[in-house]
Amino acid sequence: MKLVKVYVTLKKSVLDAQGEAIKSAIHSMGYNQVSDVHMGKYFELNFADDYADLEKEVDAICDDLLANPNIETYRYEITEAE
Amino acid sequence: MKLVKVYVTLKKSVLDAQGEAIKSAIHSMGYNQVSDVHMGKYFELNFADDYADLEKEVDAICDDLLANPNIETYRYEITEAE
Amino acid sequence: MTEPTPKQIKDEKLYQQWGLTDWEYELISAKILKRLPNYTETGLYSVMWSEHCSYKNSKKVLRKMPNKSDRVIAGPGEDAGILDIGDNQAVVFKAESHNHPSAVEPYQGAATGVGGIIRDIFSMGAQPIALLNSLKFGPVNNGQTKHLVNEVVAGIGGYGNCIGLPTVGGEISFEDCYEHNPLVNAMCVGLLNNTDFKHGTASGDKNLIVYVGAKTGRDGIHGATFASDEFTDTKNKQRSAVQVGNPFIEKLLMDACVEIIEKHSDWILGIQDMGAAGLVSSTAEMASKAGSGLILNLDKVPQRETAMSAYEMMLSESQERMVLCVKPEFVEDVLAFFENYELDAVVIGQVTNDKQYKIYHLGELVTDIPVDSLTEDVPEYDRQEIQPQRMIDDKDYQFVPEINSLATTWLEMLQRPNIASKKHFYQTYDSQVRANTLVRPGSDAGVVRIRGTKKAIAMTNDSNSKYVYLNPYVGGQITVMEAARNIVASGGEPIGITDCLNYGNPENPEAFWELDKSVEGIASACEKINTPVISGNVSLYNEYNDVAIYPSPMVGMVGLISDIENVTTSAFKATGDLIYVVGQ
Amino acid sequence: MKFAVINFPGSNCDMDLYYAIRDGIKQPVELVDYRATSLEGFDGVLIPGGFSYGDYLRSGAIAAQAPIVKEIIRLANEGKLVLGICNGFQILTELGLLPGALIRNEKSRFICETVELEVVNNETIFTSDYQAKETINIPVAHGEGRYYCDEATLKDLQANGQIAFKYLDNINGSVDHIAGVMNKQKNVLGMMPHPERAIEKILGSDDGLKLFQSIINYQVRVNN
Ligand SMILES: Nc1ncnc2c1ncn2[C@@H]1O[C@H](COP(=O)(O)OP(=O)(O)O)[C@@H](O)[C@H]1O
Repeated sequence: MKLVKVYVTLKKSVLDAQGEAIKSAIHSMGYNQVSDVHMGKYFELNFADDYADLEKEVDAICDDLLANPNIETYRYEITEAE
Repeated sequence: MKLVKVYVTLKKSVLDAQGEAIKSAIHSMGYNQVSDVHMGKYFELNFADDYADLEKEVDAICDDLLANPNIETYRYEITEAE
Repeated sequence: MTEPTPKQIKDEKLYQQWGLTDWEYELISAKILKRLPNYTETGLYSVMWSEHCSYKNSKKVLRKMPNKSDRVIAGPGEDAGILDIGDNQAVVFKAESHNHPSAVEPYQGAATGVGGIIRDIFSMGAQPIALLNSLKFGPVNNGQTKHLVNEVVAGIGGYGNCIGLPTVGGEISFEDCYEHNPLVNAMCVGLLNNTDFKHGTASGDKNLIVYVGAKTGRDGIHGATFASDEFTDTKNKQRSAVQVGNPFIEKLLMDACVEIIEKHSDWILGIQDMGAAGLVSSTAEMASKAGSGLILNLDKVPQRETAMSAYEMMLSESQERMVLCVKPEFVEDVLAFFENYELDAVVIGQVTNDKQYKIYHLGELVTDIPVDSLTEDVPEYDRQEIQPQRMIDDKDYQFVPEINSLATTWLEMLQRPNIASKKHFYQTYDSQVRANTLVRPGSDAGVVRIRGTKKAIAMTNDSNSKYVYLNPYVGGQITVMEAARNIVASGGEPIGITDCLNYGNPENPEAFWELDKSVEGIASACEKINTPVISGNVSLYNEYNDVAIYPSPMVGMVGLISDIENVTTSAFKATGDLIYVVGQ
Repeated sequence: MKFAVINFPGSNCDMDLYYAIRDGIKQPVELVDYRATSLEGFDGVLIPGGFSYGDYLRSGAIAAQAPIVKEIIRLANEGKLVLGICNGFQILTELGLLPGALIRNEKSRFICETVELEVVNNETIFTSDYQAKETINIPVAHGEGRYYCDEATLKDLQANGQIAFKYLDNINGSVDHIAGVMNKQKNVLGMMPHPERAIEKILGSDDGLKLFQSIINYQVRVNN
């Protein structure tokens, strides 16, 4: 079994309203050393079987569903599931 | 500068409504090898300065703000910011 | 993990942790069962005999409220009450508190409170048409309060907006006594077109019990007992009972249930939601009401987690689940119907005629008890009551406001959090979805028209616990009358109320006196204006470190507007219009 | 004209849109399930607001995988009318039938309010009954309604007259105040505000009715 971890983040050019809101919350908690906050999504996908084209498949799932290419980018890691 | 990457996921016993919905969407796209999907949050925090108690600070920010201890757990990595 | 044996439960008094008293345990083992209950059975009794499920402390008081009028089709005792509004239509409504879950986990607590009250309405076969809520928090300038308010409001909006029901009214107030014990009360109003449907029973030998909706997990186990318990600093451990809501599934469940009752009421004999104390409370109540028995097979229950025990499955408060009682000849139709909505639906049991409640798990009979012992045999308590000392001490005190400049006082009053506009919050609720809302939040009552008729329904949530604290009887009357004024000022005729009775520990005689007297006040006002109390909810034990909240009854009133031409709003309309003061 | 209102799991403004067509402009209309595979016989497709699939993942993203979308795309490419409101707009951008994306409101909160819109282009099938630059009152109710597109796309939208409506007061932080955009051919419109909630005075405004009337009247005008 493979565990694929996918990270989706907003493109730099898109204002990250949630990240901004979190940043000001962190500042109001007194942690002023935090200069920048970005919020993204994190997915864990379990693939039942190992097979040749796993990367192609993961790319397709990310492109078609998990990330919106107009506003987001993604990266992923393929690991062994425990 | 440090870049802290925080991963927040639902506790195993908590219903992951989003993960369920995404899993069925992935299946309906024809990728039936995906046996399990979980959705979490991913944060990138830039810390302006390096200092002794970074971990303590990150823990506090996660406990009080980024993760909801009733339903979520978190982990993080501290890396050098580019 | 092996479960404690019946003997261990007795010897180590384990039942006490679940809220059963020695006397109650004795009653169950010596009188009812004539044997020691096992682990699962003890769990069932402990939730079903909790205040939340049984009203054992408040029943006597609740009987004082009027529940009859020409319009009443169903009153207290059902998932929600029903009032006839003519033309073969009826309104169905109820309010429910979710105070403890919201204190623990404000977003999900509030969200699941909304989800729960919506299920109470559609399980009556009614189409939910609007939501309201009443919220009370600690002092506004407190970081913890801000967090609670934001999360609770987000949870209410998150659920209501997603499921697509307009939130048309409510109230938010701030008072020190709610700092550790916020109140979150939600109300739902529905419309019924098929007034003869018998809901909520499981009758007839061999009829089948069908489970529909989300899978069962370990969420919220013992939520009902927990809601009947006080908070203290040291009980943090207990705070793990968190359920999360899934409004998307509830939307499907709502549409499916409304449709099946409207189009196929011949297929089903009863339907009930799984709320507090989940599977046990819904199935035991359905069987007991019908005078039947029941066999359940837990291996059939859709499960989200592995290795759940019978105890966990029976007590789970996983959200978005319903139980139906179905005629065997239609069971395939029913299962196919829900499958088309992409909802899990399975047969989990059968009605019997021996009045026993039998549960099988992994091939073993894990529960075999008289079904009525869970519902009918719960002891009723007659609590001691005495007038609070503060009222005796302050008997002659008359508050006289000191006003030097009317303008200054007026401006200061407008700045008070309890008086200032709550638009910042309520504009995060979709108040117009379904395109029937005639009056949105910001006026006196919310008004929703009944499409295709000239009629509309006015609705409001009101409470003023300060008045009730000062004088429970008069405060109770004032609460009803404030609601009535809101309805009348919107063009409606008050036709009935629901309530949430939020109080402290009933074992404290002063708190009980407050409950009793304020209910008498509510009852007397309801009798005067002919608004029966057709549903409601009791939340006791709202205390933190032995300090109780103000006695806080919340009244949810519904009014009928016979012609939408008569809808009025509170805003001034035009320059030059005259302003009148009416009344004393 | 015969309209289809697409019903996705979690759509919740489907009936509102249905009534707007049936009672507002008195045209034939049917609800069509997301699993249907044909939109044969329909002249226009309406995608309602709501929270399809709970808006889990991203609003509109999962709905964009449903069986019916192939047909929606086919009709759009054939030049038939496609209108997406609120969640429907989000679905249309996810499908790529409209440029850009809708993301969380600038202030992050859900907003339910009646807002003023400017009719930017009144020469389209969706807007021809409005005056140029007319100000109209239409309710909004969304948490993820901030229209985003890159600068090059924005230039195109402006140059081609693809912007249908703008907010007078930019409530959600949309690029260039955009409340509704069309495709190049102007047969596909997506908008966050809800015209179907503004078709009767008694509901607060009937300014949305003209949008639906435009569709009918435009057809008549073109045919004459
Ligand atoms: N939590 C809430 N949810 C929805 N509407 C609310 C809420 N709080 C206040 N409102 C609305 O704000 C308006 C004023 O509320 P309130 O100050 O309690 O008025 P009143 O004292 O006239 O009952 C009412 O229309 C009410 O419905």
